Parts: sequence; C-alpha cells; structure tokens
Amino acid sequence: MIPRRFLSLILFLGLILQGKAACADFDVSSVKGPHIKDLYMVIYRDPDSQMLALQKGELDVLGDIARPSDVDRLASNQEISLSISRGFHLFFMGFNLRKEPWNDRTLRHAAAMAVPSRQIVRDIFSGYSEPVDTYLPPVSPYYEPDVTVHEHDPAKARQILADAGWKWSTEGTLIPPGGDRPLKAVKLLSPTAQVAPTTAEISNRIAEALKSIGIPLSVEPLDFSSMISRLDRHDFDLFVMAWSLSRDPDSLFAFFHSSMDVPGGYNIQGLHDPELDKVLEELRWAPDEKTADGAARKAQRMLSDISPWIPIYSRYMVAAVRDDWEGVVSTRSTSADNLWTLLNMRPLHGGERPVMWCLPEEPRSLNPLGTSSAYDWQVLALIYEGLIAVDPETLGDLPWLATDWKVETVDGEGGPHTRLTFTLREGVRWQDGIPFTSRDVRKTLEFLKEHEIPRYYDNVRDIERIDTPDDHTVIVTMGNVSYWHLHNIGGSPVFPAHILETVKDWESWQPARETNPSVKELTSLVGTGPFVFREYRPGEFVHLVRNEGFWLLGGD
Amino acid sequence: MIAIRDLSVTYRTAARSVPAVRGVSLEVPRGKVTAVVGESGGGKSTLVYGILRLLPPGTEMSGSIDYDGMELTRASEERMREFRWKKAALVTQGAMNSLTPVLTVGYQVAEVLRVRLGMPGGEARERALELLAMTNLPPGYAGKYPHELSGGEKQRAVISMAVACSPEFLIADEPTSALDVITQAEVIATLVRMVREKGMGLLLVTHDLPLALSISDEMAVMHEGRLVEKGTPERITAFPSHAHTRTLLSAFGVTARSGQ
Amino acid sequence: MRKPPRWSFMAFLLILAVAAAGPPMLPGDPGRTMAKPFAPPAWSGGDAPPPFSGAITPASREITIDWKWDAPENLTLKGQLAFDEDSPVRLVWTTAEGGSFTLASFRGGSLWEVDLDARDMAFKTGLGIPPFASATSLLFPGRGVQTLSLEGPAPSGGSLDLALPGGRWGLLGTDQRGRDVLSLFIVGVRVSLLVGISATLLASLLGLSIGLTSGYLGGAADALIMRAVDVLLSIPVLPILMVFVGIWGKGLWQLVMILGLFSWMGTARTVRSLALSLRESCYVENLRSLGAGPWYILYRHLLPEAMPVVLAAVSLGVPGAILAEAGLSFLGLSDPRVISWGRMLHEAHGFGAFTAGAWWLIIPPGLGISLICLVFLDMGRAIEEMADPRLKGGGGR
Amino acid sequence: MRSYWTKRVLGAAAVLLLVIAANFFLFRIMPGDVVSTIVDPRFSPEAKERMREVFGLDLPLGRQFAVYVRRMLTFDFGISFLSQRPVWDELKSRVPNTVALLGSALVLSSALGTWLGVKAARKRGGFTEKVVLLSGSVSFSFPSFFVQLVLLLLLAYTFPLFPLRGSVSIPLPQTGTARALDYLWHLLLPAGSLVLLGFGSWAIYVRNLMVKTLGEDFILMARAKGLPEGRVLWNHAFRSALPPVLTLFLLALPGIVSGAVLTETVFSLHGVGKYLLDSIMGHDYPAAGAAFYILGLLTIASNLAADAAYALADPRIRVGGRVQS
Repeated sequence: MIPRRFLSLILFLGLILQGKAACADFDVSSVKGPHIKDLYMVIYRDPDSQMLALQKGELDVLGDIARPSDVDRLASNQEISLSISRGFHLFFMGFNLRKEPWNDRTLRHAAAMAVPSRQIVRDIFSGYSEPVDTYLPPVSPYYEPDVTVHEHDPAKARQILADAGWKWSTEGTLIPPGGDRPLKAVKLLSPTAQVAPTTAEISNRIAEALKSIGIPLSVEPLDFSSMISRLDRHDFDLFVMAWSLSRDPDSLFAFFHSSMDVPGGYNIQGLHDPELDKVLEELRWAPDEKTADGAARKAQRMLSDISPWIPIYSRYMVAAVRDDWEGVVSTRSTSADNLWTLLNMRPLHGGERPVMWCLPEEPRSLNPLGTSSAYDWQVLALIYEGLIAVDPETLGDLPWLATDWKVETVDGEGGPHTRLTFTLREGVRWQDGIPFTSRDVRKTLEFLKEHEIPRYYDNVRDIERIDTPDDHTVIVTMGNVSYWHLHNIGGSPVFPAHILETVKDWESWQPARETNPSVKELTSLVGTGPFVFREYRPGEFVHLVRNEGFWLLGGD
Repeated sequence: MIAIRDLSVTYRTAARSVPAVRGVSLEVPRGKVTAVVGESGGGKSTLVYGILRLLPPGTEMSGSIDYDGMELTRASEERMREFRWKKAALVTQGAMNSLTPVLTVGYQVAEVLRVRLGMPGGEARERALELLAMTNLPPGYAGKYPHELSGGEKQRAVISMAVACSPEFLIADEPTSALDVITQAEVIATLVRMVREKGMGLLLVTHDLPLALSISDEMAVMHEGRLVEKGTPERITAFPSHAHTRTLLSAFGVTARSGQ
Repeated sequence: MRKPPRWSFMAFLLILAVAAAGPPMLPGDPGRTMAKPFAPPAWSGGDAPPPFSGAITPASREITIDWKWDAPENLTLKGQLAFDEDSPVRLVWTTAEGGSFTLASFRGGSLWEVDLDARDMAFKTGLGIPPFASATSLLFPGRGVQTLSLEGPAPSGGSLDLALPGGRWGLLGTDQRGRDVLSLFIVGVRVSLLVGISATLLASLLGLSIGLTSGYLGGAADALIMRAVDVLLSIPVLPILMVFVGIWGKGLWQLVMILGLFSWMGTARTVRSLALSLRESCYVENLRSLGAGPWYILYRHLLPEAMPVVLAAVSLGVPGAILAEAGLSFLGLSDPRVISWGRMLHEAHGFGAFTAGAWWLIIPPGLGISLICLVFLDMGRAIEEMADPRLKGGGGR
Repeated sequence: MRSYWTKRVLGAAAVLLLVIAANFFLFRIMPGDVVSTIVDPRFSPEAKERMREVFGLDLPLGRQFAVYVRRMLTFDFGISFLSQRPVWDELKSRVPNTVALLGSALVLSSALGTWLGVKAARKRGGFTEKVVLLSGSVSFSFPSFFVQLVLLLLLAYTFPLFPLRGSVSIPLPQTGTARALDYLWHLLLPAGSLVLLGFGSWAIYVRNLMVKTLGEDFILMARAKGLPEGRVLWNHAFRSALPPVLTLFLLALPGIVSGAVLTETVFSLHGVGKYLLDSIMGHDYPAAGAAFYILGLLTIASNLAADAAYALADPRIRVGGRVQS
C-alpha cells in the first residue's frame, strides 16, 4: 500500500512566471546595468498598505508576499506580474530529546505521522507553501529527496506505537511501554509573532493532531524573545520555529552536532548521535564540494530516521512587480525582488523614472559592520559586493569582484589547511573613485577578524594568514580544512580599506552620516556596487542613485 | 409703572406641570417701594423672573405685564433685552453666586456700561469706580475678584451694577438674606437712598415681613402662588384680611386685630 | 405619563442573553471550516456557488455535476479505493465544453488513498497551469454538466469523496480560514463582555475602597493617595499595558487584572470627594458624636451614597475596558486562543480582510464593539442623570 | 500662588522620577533575552556571548540604575540593542512627527469639542445638542484603529485624496513651501482621524460643564443685565467653566498619547509611539525606555502648560485664594 505517494511524484517544476512578463532562461552574462537612475526604497511596514500602494502604483516592486489572499488578489490584477520561487525557509517542530518521552524514536515517528503538514499548507497558505519532509529546504542544491517519509497517517501512528508496547489510558492518553502512568501534560512553545500571524494557528493544528494520538499537548504562546530564552535554557518540551537558511548545508552541523548542544547553542533539541556527528563533521570540514554534497545527503537521510524535528513546510517566496517594467529577473530559486532585477529593469515604455521598491522595515543602522538586520542588508547589498556572487538560477558560484579562484588543500604546520586564491577583477573602482585592490580585501578580512565582529566572526576566525602578492591576487590560508571557507570568505562583502582605516568604533560607526574623505558629495557609505547611497530619511525612504562608474556598466 | 394683570406662570417638564404663580395682579409705581412678602417656594422669585422674562424655556405664562404701554409677556426678545437693566435692573441676594467668579468686580460693572450704554472703555472704567464709590466700595475693589469680597461687599457691588444704567425700576430678590444684621441695614439703606434720590421704583421681594413693613409704601402678601393681601403696611398690620397674613404677622410677633 | 425603560437597558439584557445562551446553542465547534476563506454571506453572494459534494463508490463510478455558477473556489478529492485487478486506473475529469483532464492515474491491485486539493502546487503543476492560476477555473470552464469518472477496473471497496466548498455561507460569511463569522461573533460577545465587566468591576472596587479610605482618613494619607492618583492619571496607559502584557503574558485574566489595575483612578477621585463632603456634613458629624464607629458610618452612610457614582463609573468604564482590550488585541497583545471581537479584528487585519474588502469580517465585530460600548455609555449616562438630573438632555432647569 | 507652583513642579518631578524608575525596572523584568532577538542561525554560542558583553548586560543591576537616572536626565539613552545606534539619534527624527500629530490633534479636537459643547449646552434639547451627544458617544464607542483603517481605505485608496503612508512625498518636493504643504497634507488624515475620534467626548464633557455653569446665578444675572447671548455664553459661562475644561486637557492627554501608538501603526507614521511598540516587541530596553520617557516628558510638559493655563484662567488660584478641589 503506497497511499498518496503518487502526489509527490508530480514534482514541482519551478521557474514559473505568470503571464506577460514570462522570462526565458536567464543568462547572467546578458546583464549590463543598472539602467535606472533613481531607486527609492520606500518603507512600508504594514502589509495592508504595501498591498494598497502596489495596486495604486505607488510601489513598483514588492517582495515577500506572505498572505494567500494577497497572492490571489494580485494574481487577478492585470497591471501586476507575480513571480514565485522556492525559499530557503524551513518551518518545523522540535522535540526536547534530553527528556522522557521524546527520547523515544517511535513516539517521534508516530508524532510525525500524526501532523497533517499537507493540510496545514492547504488551509493556511492556500497551497502557496511546500510541505517538507527533510532538514534542508527543497531549493537547496544539497537537498536529498530520497529520505524516509513519515506520511500523514494517524492510524498507522497508533499502530506503530501499539507495536512498540505503548498503551492508552481510559481517557485516551498514551502510556509508555512498561509503565502504568499516562504521559504528563506537555506544552508546545509557539511564538506569536506580529509578522507571522499564521504561526500560532499552525501550532494549534499540531497540538490537535498530537492530541488525537494521545499526547496530552497544549500550546503555550510566547513572544519570540521569551521563547528563545526558554529554548536557550532548554526549559521546554516541544517548540515550533522557522529558520531562514543559506545555500550552504553546514547549517546542519550547527543544528544537529552534539558540540552545539550548549546553553544558547543551535542544537536546541539536544541531539547527541555519534554516527550523525561523524557525518556532520565530514560535512563541516569537507575538503571539496563532492565530499560536502555526499555528507549533506547522508546527514539528511540519517536525520529523517532519527526525527529530531518534524519538518513541516517551506515557504515559497512570492514577489510582485508592476507591469510597466521590463527586464525583471526571476528564477525557480530567486523571486523577482533581487539584485539582478535592479541591474536589468527599465521602464517598459522607455523614458526615465525612479523605481519604488518596498522596504518592509526600517533599516536599522546602515552600519555594515554592526547590523545583522535583513532590512539593512537589502540596502547595503546594493552598495557593497563580495568576491563571489550567487547565481540566481543555479545557486552556484558566480565570478564577481573575483574573476577566478582556486581552492586547495595544502599541508602545513599542524596538518592540512585550505588555501583560497582569488584573482581580482581589474578596473573596479570604489564609488569615490579610488581603485579597488587586493589591499582592500586584505584590510577587510583583517579588520573583521581583529575586532571579532559578530556577524562575520564565524567566517573569518579560521583565517591563518593573508597574502597579497600583487594588486589583484589575494591568497587566504585557513587554519583548517573546509570547502565552506570559499563561501565564507568569498561571500563576505569587501569594504574600502581607505574608509576602514578611519573607523574608530565599529559598533557605533555611521558611514551614512560621515562625509566621504575624498569626495564631498558622498558619504563614507561607499562600496563597489551598482548603487550609490544618496539619502536616508528615517521612516520614509532610502534614496539611491546609479553608480555611473559601476564596473558592469563599463564593460559594455 | 409696571402693571401686572392676572399673571399665571406654570413650569412644565415632560412628566408634570407645576403652577408657581396663579392670577397675580400688582402695580409697581415709580418712586415708591413695593414689597412682596411670602414664604420660600411661594412663587415670589418666579414673579420677579417673570417680569424680566428670564424663566427657563418651556415655562408657560398667561395674563399681562404692561410697562408704559409695552406688553412684556409678548414683546420680542430684542425689546426685552432693551428693557432689562436699562428700565428694570435686578438686585439678587449678594451672598448668592450673582457675580461671575472669573471676572473682576470693576470689569463686571464696566461691562454693563460698555455693552448697554455703548460707553467707551476708559470712560466706563471711571464711571464704574464712581458707581462703586456710591455704594461705599473704595476704588481698590474694582480690581478684586468676587471671591475676595465679603457678603455685604458683594451685595453693594451688585447694587452698583444695578444702578449703572439708571434704570426706572429696581427689582430686588431677597437682597438681604444671609447677611448679618448690621450689613442688612446698610444694604437696605443704600437701596432706599437710590430710590429716593433717583426716583426709581423698587420692587422688593422678601420673606422678611418686618423689613417689608418698615420700608415699603405698598405691600402684598403671597401664598401658594396667589396674592392674598394687598395694601399699605399700616392697613395690613391693622386689618389683615387673610388667614395666612395673620399667621405671618403673629409669627413675627406683630399683633393684629381680627379683620372681621 | 410613564416613560418606557431606556433602550440601552433593553439592549443590555439582549446582549446578556446572547452571551449566556448563544454559544451553547451553536451547532458544533465555531472553529470548523464551513466554506471557502472569505466567503461572503449567503444573502449577498450573488453568483457564488453553494457547497457541493458527491462520491465515487463501487456502486457509482461517476459523479456528474450540473454547474450553474462561476468556478468554485476549490475542489477536494479524499478517500480510499481498493482494487482487486492489477490494471491501470485513471480519474478523469470531463468539462461541459468537452475538455478532459486526468487528475490521477495509478495501477490497481491494492488499496489506494487519494488526497487531492486543487490549491496544491502539485495539482496545478499536474494540470500544467502556472502557480497563480486557479485550477478550478480550468476544471469549470463554463456552466453545464462536468463529470468526474473512474476509468479502469471497478473498485472492490472504499469510496472517494468529492467536495466543492461553497462560495457563500451563512448570515455573515466566513473568515480567512473559512470559519463561520456568525458563530465567532456570538462566541466573541462573551469575551468582550467578560473582559469589560470584570476589569471595570475590579477597577471600581479598587476605586471605591481607595476613594472611601482616602476621603474618610483625610490628612496626609489623603494627600498621598490623591498625589498617586494624579501621577497615575497623567501616565499614558497603553504603553504600560503593553509592558505588563509582556511580563504577565497574554491570558484573559492577566488582561483583566492589568486593565483593572490601571483604571480605578477616576472612580477613586469621585468617591473620595463625595466621601469628603459627606464626612464634613453635619449629619455624619452628629452620628459620630453619637458614638457611631467609622465602619458603621462607612457602611451605612458613605457606601449607599457612593453607590450611584460607582454604578455610573462601572457603566462608563466598561466601554473603556472593551476598547482597551480591542486595542491590545489589534496590536497582537492578546491570547490568540481566545476569540474576542478585538481578536477577530486583529486577525481580519492580519490576514488582509481590510484590503480584500471582506466587510462581513470587519463590520460585525467593529460595530459589535461600538454597539456594546454605546449601550454601556447610555446606561452610565442614565445612571448619572438619575444622580444629577441637570444633565438630562433637553428641557428642565 | 507660589505654593501652587511649588506643588505642581514637585508633582511633575515626582512623575518624572516615577517614569524613570518604572522604565528601568519594568523593562528589566521583561522576559526574554536581548541577545536572542538579534541572533542569526550562523552565529556560534561564542559569538552570542560576545554580543552580550558588547551590550554591557553583565553589570550589576544597582550600578546600572544609578547610571541610568543620570543618563535619562541628559538625554543619553545609550545604544539601541536592535540598531546598535544611539537611541537619541533614532528618536530625534521621530519626536517632531509625534509632537505635530499629537499637538494638532489635541488642539483641533479641543477647539472643535469646546465649540460644539458650548453650542449644545446653549440650546438644550436642540439639534446641536442631539448631534453632539450622539456623535460623542459614537466616536467614543468605535475602536480607533477600526475607524482609522476604514478612513485610510476609503480616503487614501478608494478615493485617493490622501497619501497612504508616511509624512513626506517621494521624491521630495523641491521648494520649502511645497514641502511644508506636503507635510500638512500627510498629517491631515491621521490628525483628522484623531480629531474625529476625540472631539465627541470632549464636546460632551464641555457640554456637561456648561450645563452646570449655565444653571448658576451669575448667568441669570448676566442675562438680566440684558447682555447679548454670545457674551453671556462665552464671556461669563465659558470663562467660568474654563478651569475645569483645562483639567480635561490633563485627563485627555494620556489617552491621546496612547492613541499615538495605534495611529502611528495604522498610518505608518515615523513617530515615538510606533518606536515604543517596536522596541517593546523587540525587547530593546534602551530604546523602549527612551520612547516611554519621551512620551512621559511630553505628557509632563503639557501637564505643566495646562497647569499654567489653569492658573491664568482661574483667579482663585492666580490671586491666592482657596482652591476648590
């Protein structure tokens, strides 16, 4: 009996862009922008006003549309094109494996079978989300589909429990094998986040489902921060949470390696599995991509057997762009609100007009060293660039400030090391006119490591030495072996050395408010990127203009 | 002369109607003191405010009040306003809240002069001082607020205000109750002086029978909204015709012979 | 001429009756999904279809649907079918215009479980339509007879249920989860009343006792208490409530406590001045000289005098508490498990009912809150007017 | 007079101290861990620990408080946990918006409410009175955010007379006058909605006060003096009712400030109230404390202003008589 399996066989095909603005296979090398001169990132915090503004034409681009009713409404709007992509988002319920009864794998499997993820996705997201069974989101290049799936089947859940010796009390509460006392009441910690009104609802569904197989569960809604503090103290039974992950699968190490089970660590559920640990270590310190890929897939297969979480769904990213723009870029893995769109878009009917881009939150500080706010980075990512970019289609590495690189494992004192050699692009200048050289890369990495800047410290802590044999070569030698060093180093933004030298206190640094030392009209917030910072009016907008000296324009 | 003929006043509310004055006829001549005596709630105040037509909305009036050929019960509001204070000014109980608490006494006197007589501001202020002086209030009092004055001083201020426009009639509603005896005498003296000097008519409404007997030229006794007795004080003392008058007189220790 | 009782008293009794008798009379759990999300009320639905259901069983292998409306919002197929014969089976949809779609195909020879939902991305992809297109508009291209049939060997057992949710529902339509708004509305009146009345009762009790104490004691104690009242009155309450909700949690009783603790000041002030004037009155003075104890005076004389004031304060305070609850709920600071009118508005806003124009989801709780507030305000005013007839609207000095 | 002011100023100082203390302790017993709100899945536990040190949360509580009072008085609110920028820098840009919103709403609603209240009291049982009583109850009874959302939807979207959000147009108008007008245009709907919501209870209160005042003897006296009705109403009745009306100012203020939180949320205004909400949600102690403190300061300042006006309006205070309480 293979119930419902045929549904998953119809695979989600991705790359779908609705209607008129359909986009052919995207060729990164064709992008030569930006074409627009003015970019206003307008702060609309309320989803209702975002929707209204988009429909009214006050906004051109709106990303991250979460409410299904909005999606349906925009889909029927003739002036707006929607794009959908899979997201690096993963919503799950975690068990506290440190205590009874969740250390029982059968119970976890039964619980997984009781939770109707598919129905939750239907009812709460009207299908605009993807039920998942794995520990990486399906968009990940390292996603392994061939894992043990705990299909929704409450009857089977009861069956496997009964087979393992569980019984039910007269009230229908589960009694562990060999015992005579029913399970004590347990709580599911659930955030009641403003931004995600659906989370509490999902928790209630989960609680109902688990109650139906005899787990005496109730939901305890908490604000996000008290919930995190309970989790950090390991004071919980069950919890729901969502992570927004990166394209690299080494998050698996952070979430499931036994060394991460410390107060405040990411192994919240307290998983200790020596065999899995070995695989995760292999993943974390993989010398090359092939090893990494193998380890990542193996870890996912093992995890679905261990079931430390019940993965529930992964969000689709839905973005809307008004139809009077052409050149909008969206792929199966990147929704339309991306840098490539900004580099490529221009008014459909010619002419020149500013783009109004929705910023759903206030940028917190525009301090690239201090902030970890995603909204700051929506702005900063247009100003600062890394050595390597991510291909919007394949999610592979794309030459950016570095035209070429090499990853080697070399022997040295204390064992093998990873050595990264980057060849930098020539002719790139900072927005204030000063040439970009290997000195900037070196200064950036040294600065991040020396000041232990939290956002980057994990990326740069293993750097052993940096060599710059010439203006366009950087050799970074790491203290150990890991393929991920390439992404950690290559993906970090590069800051201008001549500005970093003036930074006295990185925490309170406000580059957007300092006058640039060489060009009076500019601020210290200068990078190599396609847009130049012009003005930030708190509560209203961030104004950026095209970087006329952007290297991609020059290559035209 | 103000001639009241067969005046009835009835207060109406949604639930009931209360007759307060029933068929009163009375004449108030100039240059004389006319007193109306009666117990509290007997309709005296209603009579006073009826003459000035300051009764609450919804109050019914019938009968007539004739002032020099003008029918007050039917006159336009505009003509009434003209009548008030210039022809007949009101002197209320001084201890009562008759002065606006947030305005100085001087301002309140001058305001009447400015607004009613169109006097320029400076002149009005000077005249106000004179008026206050007439009632023995020194100039310093013009700048004071009512709460800084004693009861008698307030009463005198009210009288100053009342005579400001040189009205033909003063209508005094219990001008002396709640004042001590000495102050009472002063206030009454002031009032009577005004009447005699300027030839005004004074309608004095009071529950104080001896006072009425001592100063009035004509007097009337009011009981349950009706005038039960009218005449000179001498006549009423000597020959009270109504039982209520006799009760009143005996209550105040005035002995009277039987009317019959 | 006797006036009929004031309208607000009648309305209050009606609301009480609904709150007491309404929820138990509801058919089933108000949390159930009844129709499509944001389904308009049945009487305003216009061309929206009613719910439809049918089944494929061994006896009947075809469902015919005579469709007279626009495409339904959704389509679900759920159930199990058992086949003895091992040969291909297909579920085929034929539209009125002759189009044909294979919804599922599998091989017989076992028990199959089917769980299809037209909203699933996989379902849309299977039909070859983009993710934002509606699968049902493909399956219901026009009005007429659409057919779902099972092709292949006859099933030996089980049944497959087809359900089309209604496009309109009930008296007040459905919310974002397809729940009956009328049921939620009826359940919600309880919470709004409960929060409003109990918070205000608490506040009034506090205000009464503090006011009486302050007025009766007088002197330094009085000055101190009144200063405290001044201070509390000049601090904006909502921010404090927000902080307290953060500390104590978002439960219903916590909310009642918090609201009660921060709204007693007005009553205390009024009661205190009343007590002060009574204390000075000859009447109480006499009682005291007759040897009456403070408790006797408090209980027999001050309390009855203060009662109308307190009653009016309760009546006038309830709207404040109800509105405060609604405001906190709107900011997301209330217990998500408790259905109150404020919560309904919060969810309506959170799920985009305002921009979607789902007025049936917004107007009932919005008007409900204001109606209940109006009722209490009017009752309060009536009580106030009894105590001070001068305030009566129109007539009478 | 002097004792009146001593009392008021001391009272204000007491409130200030209370606000500061409440600030400090309330926000410190809030649950949750500051560091947790700024985590990123890629941070290691050591990196988190480092954040904790950076924010100086490891100092003893007592020392934190002593420093705190001094810092509050000098407007040094520290660094925001969330933005890692000085809190005052973040608040500075918001204060003018909030002051403009609250100020205009308060002034307009009190002016309108007073005018209508006086009109209503003058004609008992008249049309104005009925309208005032009804609109007062109705505007009080509707949840403010509900009315505001409906207004926003109607007047900014369906009939786009007003902007949807914020306080400036994008791009900014070029000239100074145009910018000022643009700002007013943005302010109109939020402030207008507050007026709409606030004038009713104000009008009812003023009407009640005026009804009481109009029953006083001095009003009868003023009428007997043959003064024009307008003069009786405004110069005598309203002038006398003014002190308690000013008391209402004090009582209405906290409500209006509370309303700012909701209004700024609905209209996406960049103001102190919204900042407070965000900070509380994010457990950003310094920011929430500062926002609360600023709102408290605004309240205290307006309180003192109203006290001054009260003293001017009521001669019993001005000239040192007995104050009725």
